[in-house]
Amino acid sequence: MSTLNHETRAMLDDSVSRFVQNEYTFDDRRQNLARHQGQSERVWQTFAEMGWLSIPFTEELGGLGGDITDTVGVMRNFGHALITEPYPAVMQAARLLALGNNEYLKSELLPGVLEGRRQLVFAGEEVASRGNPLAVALKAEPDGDGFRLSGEKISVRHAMTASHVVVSARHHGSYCDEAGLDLFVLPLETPGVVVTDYPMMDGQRGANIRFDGVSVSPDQRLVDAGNAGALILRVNAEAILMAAAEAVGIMETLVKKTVAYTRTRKQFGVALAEFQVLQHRMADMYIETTSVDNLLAQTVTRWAGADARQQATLASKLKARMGQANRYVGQQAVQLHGGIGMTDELDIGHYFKRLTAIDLQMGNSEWHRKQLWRETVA
Amino acid sequence: MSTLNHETRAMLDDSVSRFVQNEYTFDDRRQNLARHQGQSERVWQTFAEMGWLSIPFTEELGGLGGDITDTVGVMRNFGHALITEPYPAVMQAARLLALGNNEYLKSELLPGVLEGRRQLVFAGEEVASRGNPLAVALKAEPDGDGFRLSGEKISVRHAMTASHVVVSARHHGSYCDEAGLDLFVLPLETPGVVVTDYPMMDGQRGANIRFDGVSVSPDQRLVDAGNAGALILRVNAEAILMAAAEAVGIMETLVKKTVAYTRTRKQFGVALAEFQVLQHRMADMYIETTSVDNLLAQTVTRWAGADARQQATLASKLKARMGQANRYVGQQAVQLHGGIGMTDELDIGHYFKRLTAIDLQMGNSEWHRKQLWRETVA
Amino acid sequence: MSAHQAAELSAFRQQVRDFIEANADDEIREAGRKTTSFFPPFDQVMKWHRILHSQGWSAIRWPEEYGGTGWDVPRQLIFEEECRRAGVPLLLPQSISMVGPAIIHYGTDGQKQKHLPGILSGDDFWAQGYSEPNAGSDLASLRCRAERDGDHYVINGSKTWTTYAHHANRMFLLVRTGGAGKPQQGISFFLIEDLTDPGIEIRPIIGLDGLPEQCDVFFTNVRVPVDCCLGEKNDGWSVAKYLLEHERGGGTSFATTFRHELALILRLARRTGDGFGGTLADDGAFQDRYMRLVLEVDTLEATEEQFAAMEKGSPQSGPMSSMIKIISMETLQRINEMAIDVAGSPSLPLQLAALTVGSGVEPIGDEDALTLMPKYLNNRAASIFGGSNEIQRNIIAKSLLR
Amino acid sequence: MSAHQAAELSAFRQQVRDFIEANADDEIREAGRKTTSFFPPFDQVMKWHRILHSQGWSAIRWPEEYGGTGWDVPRQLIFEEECRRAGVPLLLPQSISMVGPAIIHYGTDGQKQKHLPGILSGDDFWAQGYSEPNAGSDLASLRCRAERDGDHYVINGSKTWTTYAHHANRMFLLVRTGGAGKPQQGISFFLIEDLTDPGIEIRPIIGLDGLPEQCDVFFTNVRVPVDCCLGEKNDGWSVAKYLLEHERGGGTSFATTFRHELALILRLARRTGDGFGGTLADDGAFQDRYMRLVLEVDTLEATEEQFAAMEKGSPQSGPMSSMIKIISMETLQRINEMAIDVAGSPSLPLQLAALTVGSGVEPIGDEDALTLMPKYLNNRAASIFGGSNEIQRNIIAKSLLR
Repeated sequence: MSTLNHETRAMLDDSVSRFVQNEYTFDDRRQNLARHQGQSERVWQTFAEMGWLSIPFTEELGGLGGDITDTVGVMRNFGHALITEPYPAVMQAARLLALGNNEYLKSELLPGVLEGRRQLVFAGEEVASRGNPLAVALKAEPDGDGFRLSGEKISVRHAMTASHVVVSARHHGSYCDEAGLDLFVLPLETPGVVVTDYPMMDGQRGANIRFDGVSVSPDQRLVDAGNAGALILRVNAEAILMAAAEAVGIMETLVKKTVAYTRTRKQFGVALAEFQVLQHRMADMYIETTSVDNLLAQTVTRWAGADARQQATLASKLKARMGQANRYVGQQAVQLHGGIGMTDELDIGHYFKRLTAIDLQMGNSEWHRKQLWRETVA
Repeated sequence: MSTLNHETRAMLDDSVSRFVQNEYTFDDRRQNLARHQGQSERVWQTFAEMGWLSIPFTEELGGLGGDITDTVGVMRNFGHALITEPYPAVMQAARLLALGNNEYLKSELLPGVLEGRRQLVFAGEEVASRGNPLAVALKAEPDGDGFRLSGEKISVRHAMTASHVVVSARHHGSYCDEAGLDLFVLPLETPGVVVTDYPMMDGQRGANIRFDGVSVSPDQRLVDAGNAGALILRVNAEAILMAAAEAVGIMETLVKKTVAYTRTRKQFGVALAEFQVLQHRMADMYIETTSVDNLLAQTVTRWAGADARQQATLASKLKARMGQANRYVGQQAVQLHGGIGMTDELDIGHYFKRLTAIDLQMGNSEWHRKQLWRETVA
Repeated sequence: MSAHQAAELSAFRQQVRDFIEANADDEIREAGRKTTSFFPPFDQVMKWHRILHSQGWSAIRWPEEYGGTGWDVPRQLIFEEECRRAGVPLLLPQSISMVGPAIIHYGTDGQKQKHLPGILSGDDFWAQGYSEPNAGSDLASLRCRAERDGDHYVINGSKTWTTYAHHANRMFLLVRTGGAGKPQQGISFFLIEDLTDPGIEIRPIIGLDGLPEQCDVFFTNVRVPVDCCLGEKNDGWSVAKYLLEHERGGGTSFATTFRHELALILRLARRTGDGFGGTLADDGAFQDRYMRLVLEVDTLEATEEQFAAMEKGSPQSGPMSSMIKIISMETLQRINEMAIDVAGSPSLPLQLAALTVGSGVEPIGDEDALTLMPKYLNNRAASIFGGSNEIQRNIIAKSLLR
Repeated sequence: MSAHQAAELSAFRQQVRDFIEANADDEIREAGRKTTSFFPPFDQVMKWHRILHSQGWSAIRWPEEYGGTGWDVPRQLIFEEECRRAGVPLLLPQSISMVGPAIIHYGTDGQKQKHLPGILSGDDFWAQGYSEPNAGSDLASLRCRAERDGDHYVINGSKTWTTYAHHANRMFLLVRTGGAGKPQQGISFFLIEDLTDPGIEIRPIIGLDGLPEQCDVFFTNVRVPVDCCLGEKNDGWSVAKYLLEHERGGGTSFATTFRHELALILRLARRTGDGFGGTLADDGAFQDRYMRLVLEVDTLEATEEQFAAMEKGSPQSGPMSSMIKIISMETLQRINEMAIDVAGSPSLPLQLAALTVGSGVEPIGDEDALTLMPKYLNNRAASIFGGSNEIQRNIIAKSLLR
């Protein structure tokens, strides 16, 4: 639970807001993507200096003592500016480390993360998992004192700039069981770790990571053997919460930009904003955006009192509902901009693409509705 | 296959069109429902005299030699005027008789039907069948030379004005099997036949019919033992085709009336038709209506070459697609009329209710999509 | 929330539950089950109103000084949840949630003394007169007029979509009292004490479900005293706007009510055949559609919570209020539509007798399905009345483009 | 259909199949698979165009006298079905389906002789110049101008959303040649023979998928002979309208194409895990969504059939033509959207190299999923270009309200 007081939180949100308004233009972003794999050293250092990398960690670990709900303001602002730095990816991996019980790895790796000197990423998704963090086929087979990891993870964002990867693996139990999962931390240069790096459709870097019988020792494990399920669920829920905040930020921006564009662009001699059909379309964009925003606010207030399963359910609701909103708002923003919305030059298409990517990772709407049926109704 | 030539068909359609325009006002209909269970003797006699009751029967049986596709023009026009006479119900039962191989029953009952002196109805639907005509739980158990019928049928339209009922029953096989079904014809006053008559939400009369161990003889059977499945499928498909034609007629009328209303009704000092949002709503009503109309036209051309299973698939497509259109056009017609569309006094609500009833009988959209998946994809 | 607070709320919940258990008789519960629109059967809901009043619970959102309960929001919600759980009808909004708060806010001492006791006790029932035959969602074009004549006004004109006017003894309405200026100026908010005046004619309108719920009300030279005007003369628009926002923000939680409709759908689907030998509830398509609606209700609940905490009259509260109208009514319509799809053709019989409270008539088919078709039909009005959803979207767009 | 006709069509189908089998090389088929919008990769589709021309099959809807096949509608459909089945790219529409028929209908003998052979053979490729930076769906507000100067016109202005202009050597465009009157009067339809004129600058526009497909085209004092005008001067609007209706009615059957997209989704869903240990295709929610789209394609097919049989220029054909635009493009978008939902996050890598024909680069993930994201992104334009769907609904409403 967060120990941040109201003032600290407001100050953090305010500092992020000023940063994205004053120090991160759309052109900066473009350069960033073209030249630095989406990561400017300067920007990342700013994140560290402003304390944003320390928010959801206890003071004992060198953090500010907040929890994941305290990153919501950061992520919303990052959505406004379409920040490409690997903030949510690194936070997710670091949270796994921080909430695990491998004290040695914590002391070894976390300080560097909080200070912006080091990045970790989490490899959880697999080709058939579709958003279920427990659907792990990657195997951890006993091998002497340790294990051999075999299998593949996909859509690992920012793997190429990270030093270490946290990977989920099945120790025992059947596919999708909560029991029997392990988390290992290993340097990305470990022999047998094969990284296929690629740009993604939203401009960020992603990778598939194959583990070809990679040897790991029990010291590299984050929690006791086979007991990582609850932690994986919990931090997956946190990642969804962060993604929702980013999506709301993006949608808010799209509504604002679309309203502004339709006021200036004329067709048939009148501003687009004069057409009632487009007015209603924008009203619906507002409704969708505000719907997710309200659900996000409710989720944040309910988060602290919830256990890992309940947080997973809250996150599924958010992800399922926001998928619909993301699609509608993104598509209509492009539609109302017309041809220019289809170009790489204008920012609108980039916001749209980022929303699309958020939709598809960590389970799309349909998957989460099915998950909710299974968890809460069936 | 129809042996009607183009001229005869055009003449028939023309005669129905003139009838509904000149001899069947909305007030007539209201009186009809209030006083005559929705059936005016005079109107039904007109149907007979004009030959409409004879269309889909061979000349040998006293018919005009058409097939069910020749009733599409009739039904569309009946949709325009929201005719409440039991034309589709009686045609469906009579088609079962005509296509069966019980020559005695044909000669005994069909002439009266074609001459308008007698009505038969078909009791097929059951509480759990949801549109699957093969989902028959009503049992035909051997009993001496004959059978005892036990079970219940629902939503039998116009049972109170019919002399006989055709009923589907399971002779053997499991629920939903095509094999093992029988069709029996019996007078409605047969002991053990319990009719619960009620008005329906669309103004027409309906009934649930319970069969409490009703004795029937093999002479009352329409086709050979256990072989009625294909016939039931086929005539069910025909009933859907007729319903689609009626629905298109209703939707055409709703589009026309809504367009007319929005041109005269003013709000904020301008005609409703000036509001672009309402214009697009009407454009979508047109698109939905025309979609079903086009699908209907295509279905009609493909009907003759199709066997019973194929006709069932064609009918399922039509029913599944028209359900969406019915809902949209009906709901928007009410919405665009505003409060007045919610009243019993105006005709709009009655068209809307009839469309709603058509949707729910013989399987709604969802059921038919599921059926199509099972039949054409799975 | 502290453990102490939680225990208090839990005790409160038990108290409410016990009271309902002891006091809501079969007839009242039957009326709850047979409610097919926003308006429960009149006689029974007013009976329940009087019973609640005897406990001091008829006005859960009014301040204590005016005879309300003075409950905080958690207690209001608990009370409503327990009412939904027990299936008792929700009180009619016109008196308690609409004109009552308006009188508390705008009324003179005389008006308060004259009207509030009857509203609280349920001895009076108020009809709402806003819409007119040629002014649906466009209240600014009202034509019902009041002319000053000494100490009186003389009203001529008509109102329509006046819910339960045939049961009402009092009525609040908007009338035109001025001529010039913008169309929405010159409108006053009147309180009519006696609907038996011979100049007033009330004609029920039969709805799609075959029953009268709305009415036309005609005024011919109806004389009312000048002090029947609530708020300033010609400023009735402000009263109406206040009332509208109050109704939406402070009113019943739709989400709580809708969850019960969803539960009913699920119950029905679990025992309804799918036409292939299985049950509907086991079909992934059903499940997906059902979960979509659950998520809409979750969203509505979250939105109601945000709105409750929001300062009214702020730049956000206007569009958010329109948003609540849109999403609540469209969600309700989608729930009602899914309900008839689940019920299927067994929902087609028109069962006016079985729907009448106390008739003793057994429904044809599943009892849970009895109300579904009337609800589907009646609630098509949900996107029309109270400012159509088109108007609400205009309002939101206007605020976005401001 | 008689048995004889059926046998003839069946033989024809075999002939087409054999020809494609024998003549479409790997590169051409690869281009078919790697088509991610309405426009296949340029070099390969033109190669296929020239191969078809060598067989006399490049213009399947043109009359024989102009070098077309003269096929009846069933043969045209069979040809397209076989092309879809074999996965070869569909020919670019600009030359064969757009400017070609316009020249046949409106052209002088000289224009026909000059332009038709190159269109047929594929030696020429024509770009279409309609839209301008400030005139999207609103063609009447065009500002690109041509001034008469002796035997020439001098063109100044710009065009945008000009597909594959960077590959084109010729261009047809709408220019303003008159001033007064209604805005859509005074527009002429020009045929430009040579895009290498130094006054013409072509700048590719990078799209959402990261590739150039559209272009901006700028004209600075470009001199063209006066006989480049197709149809009457100032009556280009009629030519454009004719062409639009021709394109929609006589063009490719969208339904045939869309069925192949649906088949791809199904194939993928049958081997895609659902995250619970099963496959997506076994989920009722997937099945329902899939069948909805199948039904939309069925509806589109039926509508295309009705439209083909309809007299063009009749009161029904106008709105039906707009309806086809709306339902085809919205259905396509819904198919593309379902496709990325089925593919899931494996569709996120941006694979420009793997998408390049002949690159030999292996795709990351399932090969069937390679094109799905670019299609989803690119086809958002389907409801914008060619008269936005909003404009199409305006047209339908106008005809309903006439």
